[in-house]
Amino acid sequence: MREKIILRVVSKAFIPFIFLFALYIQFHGDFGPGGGFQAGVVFAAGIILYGVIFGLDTMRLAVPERLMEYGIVLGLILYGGVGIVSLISGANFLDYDVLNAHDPTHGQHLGILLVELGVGITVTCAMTTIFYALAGRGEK
Amino acid sequence: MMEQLPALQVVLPLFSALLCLLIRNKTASRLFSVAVSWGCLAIALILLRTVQETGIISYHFGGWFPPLGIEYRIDLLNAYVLIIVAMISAVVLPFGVGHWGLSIPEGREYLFFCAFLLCISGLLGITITGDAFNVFVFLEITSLSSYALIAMGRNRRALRAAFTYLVMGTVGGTFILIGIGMMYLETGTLNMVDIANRLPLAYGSRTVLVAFAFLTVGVGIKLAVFPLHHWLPNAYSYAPATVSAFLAATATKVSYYVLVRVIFTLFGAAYIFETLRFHVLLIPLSLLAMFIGSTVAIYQTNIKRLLAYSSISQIGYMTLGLSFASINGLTGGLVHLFNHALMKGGLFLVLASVMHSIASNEIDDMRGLGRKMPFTMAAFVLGGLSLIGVPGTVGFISKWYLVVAALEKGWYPIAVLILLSSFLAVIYIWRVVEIFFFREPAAEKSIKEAPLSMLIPTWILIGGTLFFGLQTEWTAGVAGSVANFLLGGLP
Amino acid sequence: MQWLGLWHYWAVIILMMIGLYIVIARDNLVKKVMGLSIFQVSVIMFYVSTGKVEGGTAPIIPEGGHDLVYSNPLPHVLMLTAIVVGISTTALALALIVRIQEAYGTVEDDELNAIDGAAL
Amino acid sequence: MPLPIEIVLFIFLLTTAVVIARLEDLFAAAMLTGIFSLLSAGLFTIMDAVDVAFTEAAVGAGVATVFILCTLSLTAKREYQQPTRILPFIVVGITGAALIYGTLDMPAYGDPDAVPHGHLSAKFIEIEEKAFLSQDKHAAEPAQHGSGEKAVGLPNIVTSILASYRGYDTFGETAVIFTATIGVMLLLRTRRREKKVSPPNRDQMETTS
Repeated sequence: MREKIILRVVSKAFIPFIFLFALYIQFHGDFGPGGGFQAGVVFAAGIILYGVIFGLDTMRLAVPERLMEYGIVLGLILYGGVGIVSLISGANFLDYDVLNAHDPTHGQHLGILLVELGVGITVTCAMTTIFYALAGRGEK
Repeated sequence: MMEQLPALQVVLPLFSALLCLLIRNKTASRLFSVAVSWGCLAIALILLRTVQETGIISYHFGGWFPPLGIEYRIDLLNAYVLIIVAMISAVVLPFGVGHWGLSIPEGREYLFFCAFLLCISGLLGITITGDAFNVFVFLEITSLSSYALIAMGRNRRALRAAFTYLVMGTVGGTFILIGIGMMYLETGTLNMVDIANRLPLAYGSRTVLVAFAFLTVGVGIKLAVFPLHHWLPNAYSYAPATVSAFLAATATKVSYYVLVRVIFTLFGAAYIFETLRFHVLLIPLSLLAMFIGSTVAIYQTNIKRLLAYSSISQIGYMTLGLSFASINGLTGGLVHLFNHALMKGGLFLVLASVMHSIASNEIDDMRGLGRKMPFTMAAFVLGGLSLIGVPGTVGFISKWYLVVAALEKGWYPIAVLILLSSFLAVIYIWRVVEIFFFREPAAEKSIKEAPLSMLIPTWILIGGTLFFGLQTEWTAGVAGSVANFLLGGLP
Repeated sequence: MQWLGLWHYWAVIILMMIGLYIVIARDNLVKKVMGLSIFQVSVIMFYVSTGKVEGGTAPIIPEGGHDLVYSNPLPHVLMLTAIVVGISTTALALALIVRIQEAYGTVEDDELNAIDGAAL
Repeated sequence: MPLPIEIVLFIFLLTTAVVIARLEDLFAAAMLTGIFSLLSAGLFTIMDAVDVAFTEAAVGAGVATVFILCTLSLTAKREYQQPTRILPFIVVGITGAALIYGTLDMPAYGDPDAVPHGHLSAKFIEIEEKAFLSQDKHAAEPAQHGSGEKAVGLPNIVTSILASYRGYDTFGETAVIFTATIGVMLLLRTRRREKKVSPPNRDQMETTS
């Protein structure tokens, strides 16, 4: 794949837009179709495309494997953390009402934003890790 | 904090699995997971006490009232199964602390414990939830982690066993999903209590019938009910010994719980047994499982495989108890849930110790082992006696209830068959006990008794089979009141 | 005549069964995984098709949109979860296949059986 | 009357599935599973499930296909031809017949009076519509929401249910991905890293695993 110059140039131009699109899905999911999971997959697809075109070693420089592993945990901790915060505030697990003392609806919106972000981070990192594991097996 | 315990029961091991990944140190991650499993057991015990004292606990996630939101609903039945899962994990996880035996892949210990904790939280999650779709989600957590754990066996066949289980398990899970979908179509809800309330309106519907069929087949695959047991022998024989011990003692039990839940809570015993006459199908299958499982077990040369086939026959006893649809029958089935968890857990732990000492589970390699490892092998004998159902062991209690239930219904041939199948158990247990104790050891190998960190967990479970064989108040007592509670609708 | 309204489900069921057939009948493990994902996608289709309301729109409320008919959002939510479960299962299955290939040198079920000595 | 586009999509889907079943070239079959996902995403859009369509397109046609291709590059490119067996047909036939039997009492496709649209979903839509539209009017004064009824108040009802009403399911779903990743790492991960650490370690690994 190294010699395919057209692929490399085109994808180099494309990948930033994929990431931008992923961010749009991530944060626009409240208003239109989309959300953390979709954003995570699209983001991961961008990273994987980069890896396919430029090789795993270059990809490892850009997104270290270890970082991705921690990312999986980080996303879930963010999600669960929102739940724990609501527990501590005296409500049930994942009750977002208490996140905003004045307006429960704002609390809901904040909770959903954080939770979707957690899902997005976990999915991106999980998909990338799986790709590393599968593709890394082929390296001799 | 007390009222948050239902959520913590599942979230605690799940969160701990995350932390395990961050710890990365093998000893620390193991000690940490042991502590977590004990914490889970403590929570489960408190929950059981609370249920006994104050009745059903209902916990609303996100503060949304059911059926809008997801509900955790703990009655006596779940509380009882929670105890089984939490107890077994609390005993199996510390097994062999300090000895990095053959059952845990080197360099991946922290991932192994991470998967183990996920499996525990999945099993607890299936058991505790009161939402049909939530069952499916946690079922997949359990399934995926157990596929990975089984594949960690040292024999390359473990990989194939895991793959077969994965394919069958996924088909089973998807069948359950279809069943839930059809129930949703007829009732418009996912909350179990709500489904149970609204389902009678749709009893005549063919969709409900098919929903039940798909749920039963899906759960049946996970439970390894007789014609759907194909995955189980390989999975249990080639998985790492501690994983076999854990899964044999918990995974099938939780599937059995789901079956009981589906039949008695969702659809109602009257519909299943009086309208559909489900027992006409289930009783022959249970009997076949009892006999074929035991008969095949007699011919095995690998002892883990022998126990795996014995599990299939024991599952037959449990489903038989269920299909009587009477207080005694259901009590027998439910009490056998606990008892079988104790004895199979204990027996597989014995095999884990043996694996640690002689690195083999072939019966031929175990000649004369009873003299080298007296304490370990004595545990095996006691577990075996319990499997047979000798008075004084827990196995006797379960069979007693089953026989009584059969006599009550006037089904004498079934009572006779239950006793006959115990004789088959005598044959396969005696065959290996004879080899362990009355054959000359094969070679001059220096085999030592298993270390204390293995003996103590083994003997906790095996001691349990004796203790609960005499003191039946806690197990049969609780199982009896569960059966009463479930059959409340039936005369 | 009322059965005419059910043909969507039947088409989906046929798809489902093709997936299930691939899982059971094909020997190649990768092919089995493909069958599994066809099976799962068809089940997702089944759920989604039950959520459709004639004359309804996607369950997104437009600004100031009163008295609109929406399709049933609940099956959509459930199926988002099911898709995630599907990709997770696929990933794990593929990892197992890679290991089987390394351990046995093949991923055809009948050859694997022959290597394992026709053990059950 | 069903829209013709649905019939066309179903015909495409059926053709793709049959071809996948028959193809011996696994690379082509992998690409076709991607196409199958893409077509089903189209069908989901027609059925108003835009979120599901989006996800299916991103997952099935994107990531899953890449994973399958990765695996194929490590295993065989073609599968062996094999004789047709009868047993699978029987199993599939019985299962399919049971399912079709079950559909006979199902509400017709798109029936607005079907049971599931009435109970829970109607409640979700009612609460959310009220919350969102009232919020729209009184955007300046958020305190308006003290009416007592708990609601999320986002335009996308699917997001509201997914992340809040059934937020715990989504937590579980994220845990499923986590579990799968742990499983994949357990199966495939360590060897390369250990090789890197130190050469003597490597021999040890190969003898023990």
